[in-house]
Amino acid sequence: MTELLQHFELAIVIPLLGSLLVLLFHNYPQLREATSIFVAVILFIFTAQFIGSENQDISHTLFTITPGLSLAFHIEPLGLMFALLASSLWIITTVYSIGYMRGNKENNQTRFYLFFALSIAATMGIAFAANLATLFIFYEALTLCTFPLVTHKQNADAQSGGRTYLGILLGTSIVFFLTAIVITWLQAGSLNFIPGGILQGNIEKTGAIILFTLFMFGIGKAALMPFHRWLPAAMVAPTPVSALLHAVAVVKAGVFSVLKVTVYIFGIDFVTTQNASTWILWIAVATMLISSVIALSKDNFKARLAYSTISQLSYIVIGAALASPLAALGGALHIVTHAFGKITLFFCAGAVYTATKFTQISQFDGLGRHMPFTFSAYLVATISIIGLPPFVGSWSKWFLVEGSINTENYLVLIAFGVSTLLNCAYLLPIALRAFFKAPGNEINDWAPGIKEAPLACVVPLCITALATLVMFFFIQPIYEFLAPVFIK
Amino acid sequence: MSKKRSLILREVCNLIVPAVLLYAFYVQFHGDYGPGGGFQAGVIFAAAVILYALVYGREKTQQIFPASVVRYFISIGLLLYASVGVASLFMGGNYLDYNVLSHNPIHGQHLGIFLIELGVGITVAAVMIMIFYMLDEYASR
Amino acid sequence: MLSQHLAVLQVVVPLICAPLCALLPLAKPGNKLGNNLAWLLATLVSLTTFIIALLLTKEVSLHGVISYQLGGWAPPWGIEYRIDHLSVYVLLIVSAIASITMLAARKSVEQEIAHEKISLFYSAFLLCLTGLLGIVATGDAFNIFVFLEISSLSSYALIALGNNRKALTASYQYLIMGTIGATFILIGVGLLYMLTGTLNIVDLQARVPELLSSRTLHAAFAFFTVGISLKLALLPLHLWLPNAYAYAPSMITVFLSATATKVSLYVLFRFFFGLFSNEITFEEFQLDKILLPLSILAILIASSVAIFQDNIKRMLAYSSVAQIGYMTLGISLATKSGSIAGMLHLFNHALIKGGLFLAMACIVLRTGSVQLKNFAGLGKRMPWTMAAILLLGLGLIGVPSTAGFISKWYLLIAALEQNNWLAAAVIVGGSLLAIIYIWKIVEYAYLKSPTRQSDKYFNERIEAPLQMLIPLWLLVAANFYFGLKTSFSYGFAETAINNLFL
Amino acid sequence: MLIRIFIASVVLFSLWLLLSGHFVPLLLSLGALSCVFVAWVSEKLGLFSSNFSTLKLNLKLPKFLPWFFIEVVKSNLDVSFRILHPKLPIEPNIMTLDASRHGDLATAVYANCITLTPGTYSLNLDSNSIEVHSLTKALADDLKTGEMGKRILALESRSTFDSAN
Amino acid sequence: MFIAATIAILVVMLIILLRAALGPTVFDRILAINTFGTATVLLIALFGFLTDRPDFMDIALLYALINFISTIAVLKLFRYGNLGKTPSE
Amino acid sequence: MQIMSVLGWILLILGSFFCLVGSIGLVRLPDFYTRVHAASIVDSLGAILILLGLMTQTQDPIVIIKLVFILFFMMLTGPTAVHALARAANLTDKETKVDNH
Amino acid sequence: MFADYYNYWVAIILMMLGFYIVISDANLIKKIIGLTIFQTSVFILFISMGKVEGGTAPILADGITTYSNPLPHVLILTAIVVGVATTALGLAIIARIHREYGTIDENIIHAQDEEEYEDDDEAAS
Amino acid sequence: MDINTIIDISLLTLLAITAVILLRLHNLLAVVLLSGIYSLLTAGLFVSLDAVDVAFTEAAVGAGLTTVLLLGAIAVTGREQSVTRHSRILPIAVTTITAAALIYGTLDMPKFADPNAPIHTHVAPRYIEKSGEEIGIPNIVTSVLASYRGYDTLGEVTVVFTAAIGVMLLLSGSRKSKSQNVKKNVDKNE
Ligand code: NA
Ligand code: NA
Repeated sequence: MTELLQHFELAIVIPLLGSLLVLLFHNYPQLREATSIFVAVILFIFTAQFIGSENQDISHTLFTITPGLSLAFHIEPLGLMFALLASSLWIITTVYSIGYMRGNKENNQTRFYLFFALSIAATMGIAFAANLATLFIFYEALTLCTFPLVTHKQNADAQSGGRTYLGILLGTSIVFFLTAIVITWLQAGSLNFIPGGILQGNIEKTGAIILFTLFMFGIGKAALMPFHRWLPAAMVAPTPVSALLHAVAVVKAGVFSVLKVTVYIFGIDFVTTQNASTWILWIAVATMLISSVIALSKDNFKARLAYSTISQLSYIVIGAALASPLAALGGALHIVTHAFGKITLFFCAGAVYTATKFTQISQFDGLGRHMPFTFSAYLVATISIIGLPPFVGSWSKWFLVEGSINTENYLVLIAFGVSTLLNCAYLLPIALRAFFKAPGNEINDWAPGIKEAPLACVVPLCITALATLVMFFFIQPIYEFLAPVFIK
Repeated sequence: MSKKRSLILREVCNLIVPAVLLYAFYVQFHGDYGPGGGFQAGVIFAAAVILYALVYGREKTQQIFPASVVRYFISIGLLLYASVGVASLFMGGNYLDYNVLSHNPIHGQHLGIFLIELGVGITVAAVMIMIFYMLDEYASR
Repeated sequence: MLSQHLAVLQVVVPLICAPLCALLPLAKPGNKLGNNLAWLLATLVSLTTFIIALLLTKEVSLHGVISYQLGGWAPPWGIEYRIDHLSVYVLLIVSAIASITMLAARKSVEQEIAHEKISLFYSAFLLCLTGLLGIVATGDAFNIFVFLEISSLSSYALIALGNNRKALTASYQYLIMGTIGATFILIGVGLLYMLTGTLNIVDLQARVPELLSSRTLHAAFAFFTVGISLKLALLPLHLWLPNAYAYAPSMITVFLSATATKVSLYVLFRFFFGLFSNEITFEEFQLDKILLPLSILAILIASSVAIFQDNIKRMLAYSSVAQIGYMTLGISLATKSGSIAGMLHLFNHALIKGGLFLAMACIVLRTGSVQLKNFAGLGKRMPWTMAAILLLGLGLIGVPSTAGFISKWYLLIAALEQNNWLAAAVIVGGSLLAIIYIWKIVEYAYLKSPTRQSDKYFNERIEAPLQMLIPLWLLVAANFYFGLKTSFSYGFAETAINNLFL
Repeated sequence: MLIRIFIASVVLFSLWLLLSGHFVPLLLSLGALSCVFVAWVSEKLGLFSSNFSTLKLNLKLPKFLPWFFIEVVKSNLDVSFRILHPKLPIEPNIMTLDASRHGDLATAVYANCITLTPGTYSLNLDSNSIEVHSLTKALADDLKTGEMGKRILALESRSTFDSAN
Repeated sequence: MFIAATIAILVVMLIILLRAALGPTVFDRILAINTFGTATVLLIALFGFLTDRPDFMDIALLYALINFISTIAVLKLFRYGNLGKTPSE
Repeated sequence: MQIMSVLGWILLILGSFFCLVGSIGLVRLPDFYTRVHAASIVDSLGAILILLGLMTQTQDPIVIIKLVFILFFMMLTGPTAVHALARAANLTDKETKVDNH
Repeated sequence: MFADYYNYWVAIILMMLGFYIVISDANLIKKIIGLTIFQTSVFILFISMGKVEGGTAPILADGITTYSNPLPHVLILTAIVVGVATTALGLAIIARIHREYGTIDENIIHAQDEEEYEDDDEAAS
Repeated sequence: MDINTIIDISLLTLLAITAVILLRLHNLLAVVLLSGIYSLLTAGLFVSLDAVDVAFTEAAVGAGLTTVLLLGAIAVTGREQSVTRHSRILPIAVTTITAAALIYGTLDMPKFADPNAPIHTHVAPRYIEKSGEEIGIPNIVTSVLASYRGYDTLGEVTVVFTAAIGVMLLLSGSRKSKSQNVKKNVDKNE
C-alpha cells in the first residue's frame, strides 16, 4: 500500500480511469453516475493520504520529452492543498450535477461526466506538476477538456461563448505563458519548481519584470484584465460546470499557477528585490475594482458571479504580487476560502435555475421564502466572501491586509477596503431581495409550484456553506500546512 | 478525285516514310560514332509515324501501330533501361555499372550502352507517338 | 547481397515498379483486378521504400555517411548517391507518408479517379515517389534537377486529375511556376558548374570557399534560392499551392502536402549548408536578412488568409504556406538551433498535415465536399474522422504533448536565444491564427446541426472505412508519439544539422 | 508480299551501307535487322504499292534530269531577273493544264516538276488537270506547249506495265 | 569561299525572317518558315565544311525532314482543323 | 583538284546568289502567290547549287552520299510542301470568296 | 569585354524575352511557348559555357586534340528532353482546360473561377 | 574576328530578332511557326558551339516534335488569340530584376571559350582523355550520357515516361463526374 502511495501521480490516473468507466457505462445512467461519485470519493481518499507527507520532497520524473520538457510530479503543500480542494469539491459537485442534469433533462450527459472527469484529471496534473512544462501541459489540457463542458448546450450562445473561452485561454497561454516558459528555460536552464525559485541570479531586472508580466498575463485562467472575458463567456455552461470549474478547478488552476510561479520560479525574495511585480500589482488592483463595478451592473446572476470571481481572483494575484510572505500565504488561503464560498453561490444559482428557470437577479424578489435553504446558504457564502467572521473568508482577507501593511502598500490596503464595500454592494442585495422584497409578477404566477430544487442540489450547497463556517474554526491546521511554503 | 488531291503528298510520303524509319535505326545504332542516339532515334521514328498519320490519318496508322501496343512499349523501354542496372547489381557491380556485364569491361560498356540506348529509343518513340495519338484523339472528340 | 545497394534501391525500386504498374491490364467495367493489383503493387512498393529507409537509417546511425557510386564511376566523374543523417530523415518521412497514403488510398481513388485510369494513376504516384526520393538521395546537383522534374511532372498530372475543373487551372499554374522554378535551379546549377567545373555537391563545397568574391557565385546562389523557393511555395512565390492542394484528388493532396514542399526544403538545407556552408550562407550572402521577413510574412499572411477560406482543403493549403514559413523562419535565425527547429518542424508538420488531409479524404469519400458548411454535424456523423481532425488540429495549433508543440518549442527557443522577439511573437501569433481556423472546423462539426437538406440522411452515421481510419489514426498516434518522445525526431534532426554546420 | 519485303530490305540495306561507314559485324547485323523491320512495317503501312513503280520510274530519271535541270536553270534566271528588276515586271496568272493522259503517279511527278521550276507551281490537282500559277504569261505559254508533259508521259509509259500489280 | 556562302545564307535568313514577321497572311509566314528551313539546312551543311568536320551532315538531313513534317502539320491543321483525321472528303 | 576547287567556288557563289535573290523576292513580291515563286528559287537552284558545290569539296564518300541524300530529300519534299501550301491557300481563298458572295 | 561575354549577354536577353512572355501573356499556349523559349535560351547559356577556343565537337577523331567540353552537352540533352516532356504535359492540361472553360485566355478563366467561388463550389462543377 | 564568331553573333542576333517578333505576335499559328524557327536557329548555334548532339536533339525536338505537339493542342483549342492582356508593370519589373541579377552574375564569369576556365580543367578532362579507353566509343557525349552519367539519362527517360503517363491520364477516357459518385456512395451507406 505504501508502495502504491509513492505513486501520487495516480491522482491523475484515477479520474482518467473514471472517465473510461463513464464511457463504458454510457447506456446505464445509474451505473454511470454511481461510478462518478465512487471515483470522486476514491480520489479524495487517495489524495487525503498524502496529508503529512507534503514536506517530504517526493518527486517523480515520468519521462523526458526533450531536454527541458519533462513530465514530472512532486508533492508540496500548495499543490496538495489544491488537489484536496478540487477532489473534495468534486464529490460534492458530482452529487449536485446529478440533481442538476436530471432536473434539467440535459442531453449528452455521458459526454458531460466524461469531460468532467477528464477535467479533474487535468486539475490533478496541475496540482502535482513538478515543473513548468508539466504544469503547462495540464494547464492546456484543462482548457481543452472543459471546452466541451462550456459548450455543452451546443447552441449559438454556447458557440460564441466557447470561442471566447478557448480563444483567450489558449491564446494567452500560447502567446505569453509559453514564451515565458521558454525564456525561463533559456535563462535558468531549468523549469523545475524549487523552493526559493530558480531565476535568482539568472536574469536581470528588466528581464525579470517582463518575464513576470508574461507569466501573469499568460496564465489567463487567473483572469487578469484585459484577459478576463473568457470567464463571463464561460457562463453559458450548465451551472455545475460553472460551479466546479469556474469557481474551483479552472480559475483556481490559474491563480494556483500564479502562486507557484511566484514562489517556486521567481522566489518571493527575488520578486521583492527586483520589484518585478509592481505593475502587475496595480493591474490586479484595477481588475479587482473594475470587475466589482461591472458585477454591480449585471442583472444576470451567473454573470454577476463571474465578475465577482474575477475580482476575487485578483485578491490572490495581489497576494502573489505583493511579494510578502504573509500576503502570498493569504493568497493561497484565499484559493480555498473563495472556492467554498463561490461554489456555494454557483450551486445556489443552479438550484434557482433548476427550480424556476430564472436567470436574472431582478426575478428573485421574494424567492427566498420558497427556497429558504438555498438562499440561507447563499447568505452564508456571501458573508464569507465579503470577509466577515465567523466565516473562513475573513482569514484570507486578514492575511492579505496584513501583507499589504507589512509591505507598506497603503493604496492596496485602501483598495481592499473599497473592494469589500463593493462586494457587499453586489452580493448582499440579492439575498435581501430574495428574503425581504415582495414577490414579483412572475413569482406570483408560479408561486404554488415553486419549491426547493431536488435534494441532490440542495444538500451539496448546504454542505459547502456549512464548510465556510466550520473552516473558520480550523484555520490553525490549514495555516500550519501552508506556512512552510512562504515563511522560513 | 479525292485521291488525286493529296496524291503528291501520298506519293512523297510513301517514299519518305521508309527512309525516315530506316534513318531512325541508323541514328539509334550509330550514336556511338556521331551525333544521335536512342533519344533522337526515338523522336525520328515517331516523326515518321506522325508524318504517316498526317497523310493517311490516325485511324489507319493505329491499325499498324495500335495505341494499346504503343502503350506497352512506353513501359518496356524504361524497364529495359532500368533492368540493365539491375543486371549489373546481380553481376556484382553497382547499379548501371556496365563493366561487369561482360568479362571484358569495354565489351560490358558497349553492351550496356547499346541496351540502354535501345531502351531510350523504344520509350521515346512510343511516348511521342502516344502523346500525338492522345492529343489528336482528344481533338477529334 | 543487396544490402550494400540499399541507397540506390531506395529510388530504383519505385522507379522500376512505375512502368510495371502501367503495364497492368486496363480495367474494364466490372473487372477491377488490374486496378486492385495496381494498388497492391503501389502499396507494397511504398512499404518497401519505407523498410529500405529504415535500414538506411540504421546503417547511417551505425556507420555514418553512405556514398554510393552509380555506374561504378567515382565522384565527381560519376553520379554519387550520398546518404547522411539529413537525407535519411527526409527519406523516412517521404516513404512513411507514401506508405500511409497508399494504405488508405484504395477506396478514395476508386471513387475519384475514372476506372480505366487507375493503374496509370498509381504508376504516376510511384513516379512522384521516385522523384522525391531521388532528390533526397542524390549527391549531385544536376541529378537533383532531373528527379525534381520527375516528381514535378507527375504531380502536375496527378493534381490535374481532381474532379473540379479548377484542378486543371491549378495544375497549369503549378506547371508554369514549377517549371520557372526548375529553370532557375538549372541556371543556378549552370553557374556553379561554370565556376567550379563540377556538379558533385561535396566537390562543390570544397571549391566554393575560394570563389566567395565572385559575383557569378552570388548570382548562382540567388537563382538557386529563388528556384527552390518557388518549388517550396515560400511567400510570395506560393500562388500555385493553395488551389493545387485544394483541388487535387484527395490522396494526392495527402501525399504532396506531406512530402513535396518538405523535399524542397530539404534541398534548401542541402544547398545552404551542404553545398555552401552556414558561414557563407549567412555571413557572406546574408540570406537571413531576406528570408526572415519573408518567413514572417508567410506565417502571418497565409494564416490570416486561411481563416477566411470556406473550402477546408484550401484552408489547410494556406495553412501549409504558413507552416513552410515556420520552417524557413527556423533557417533564417541563422543558428544551429534554428535550423534544427526548422528541420524538426518539417518532420512534425508532415505528420500533422498529412493526417489532416487524409481526414479530408475520408470526408470527401463520404460526403463529396469539403466546404465548411458541409461539416455541420459531422462530429456525430463521422466521429472518428472528426476526432482525428480535432487532435491533429491541436497539433497544428501547437498544444503541448502534440508534435506541433515540440516544433514551436524549439522554434521559440531558437528565436529567443537570439533575442529575436519579433520572430518569437510571430511564432506564437501564428498559433493564435491557427486556433481560429482550426476552431472554425471544430465548431461546425460539433456545435452546428446539419443543414436540413434531407433530414432522412443527415443524422445517419457515415464513418469512413477502416481502411482509411487506421492509417489516419496511425498519423494521429504519431502526432502524439512525437509530441511526447522526441529522441528520434529531435535527436536525428540535431545530428543532421550538427553534421552539416561548420 | 514476302518478295516485296525482301526486295525492299535489300534496297534499304544498300542505303544503310551507304550511310553507315562502319562495317563491323554488329552494326551490319543490326542494320540488316532494321532493314527487314522497316520493310515489314512499310509493307504493313501499304507504302509499297506505288513505291516500286516510283523506284522504277526513278531508274528512268537520268535521261529526264538533264533536260529538266536546264529548264530549271532557265526559269530560275528568268524569275531572278524579274525579282531584281526595279520595275518588278510580272504578270501573274492562273491556268489549267490538261493531264488526262497521265496516270496518278505521273500527274504527281508532273505537278512536282512544275513546282520545282520557279515561275510556275501547281495550285491544285484534278483527275484530268493541273491548276498552275505562273509568274508571267511567257512561262505559262511555255508550259502550255506541253514539252514537259510529254516527257513525263514518256517516263511513265515505259513503266506502266508493272504498275498493274 | 565557305565563309562567303555562309554569310550569304545568314543574310538570307535575316531577310526571310523579315517576311515571317511581316506576314501578313498565315500562308506567307508558313512559306517564309519553310524557306527558312531550307536555308538552315544549307547553313548547317556549310558549317560542317567550315569547321572541317563534315561528318555532321546528319543534322542537315534531319532538318530537311523536320521542316517538311512541320509544314505538312501546319497545313493539315489549317485545312482540317485537325492533324490525324483521315482526309476522306 | 584545282578544277574541283574552282568549280566548287563557282557553284557556291552562284547558289548563294540565287538564295539571296529568292529571299529578296520573298520580300519584294506583292502577294503570297507571287512570293511562292521566289521561295522556289531558294528551294531549287539555291539549294541544288550549294549542295553540289559542297560535294566538290570533299573526298569522303560518306559525306557525298549524305549530301546526295539531302539533295534528293529536299527536291522531294520542297515542291511537295510548296504545292500543299499553295493548294491550301488557294482553297482557303476560294472559300472566303464564296463566303463573301 | 564585349566579345568575351556577348554569348552570355544575348542568352540572358533571350531568356528574359521568353520569361516575359511566360509571365505577361494571357494566352495559355503562348505562355508555354514562352517557357520553351526561356528554357531554350538557358540551354544556349549552358552550351556557350562548354565551348573551348579552337575546339571541335567532342567526338574523338584522329588528329584532333582540342575538344569542347562534353559535359554541358550531356546536361542540356537531358534538359531538352525534360523541356519537351513538360511542354507535352502542359499542352495536355491546356487541352483539358479548353474543354472545361471554353477558352484558353487566363484572365477569362480567372474571372470564371472567381464567379464560381462566389457561387460556392460544392466540389463537383 | 573569325568566321565562327561572325556566325555566332549573327545567329544570336537572329535569335533576338525572332524572340522580339514572337513577343509581339499574337496569331497563335504564327507564333508556333516562329518558335520553330527559334529552335532551328538555336540548333544552328549549337552546331557552331560544337554541340552537335544537342543541335541534333534540339532540331528534332524543338523544331519538329514541339511544333507538332503545339499544333495538336491548337487543334483542340482552336486558333484563339489572346483577348485580354495582363498588366505589364509587374512582368517588366520581374524580368528586369532577373536580368539584372544575371548580368551581374556574368561580370565575374570566365571569358567565353577560355580553355583555362575551371569548367574545362576539372572533371571534363577525364571524359575527353579517358573515355576512349574506359568506354571505347568515339562519341564522348554518348559515353558521358550513357555511362558516366547514365543514371541521369535513366532519370531523363523516366521524365519522358512520366509525361506519357500524365498525358494519358489527362486525355484518355472520360472524366468521372463526382456528384454522381457521391450519390452512389451515400446510397450505399444508407
Ligand atoms: Na549520342
Ligand atoms: Na516552281
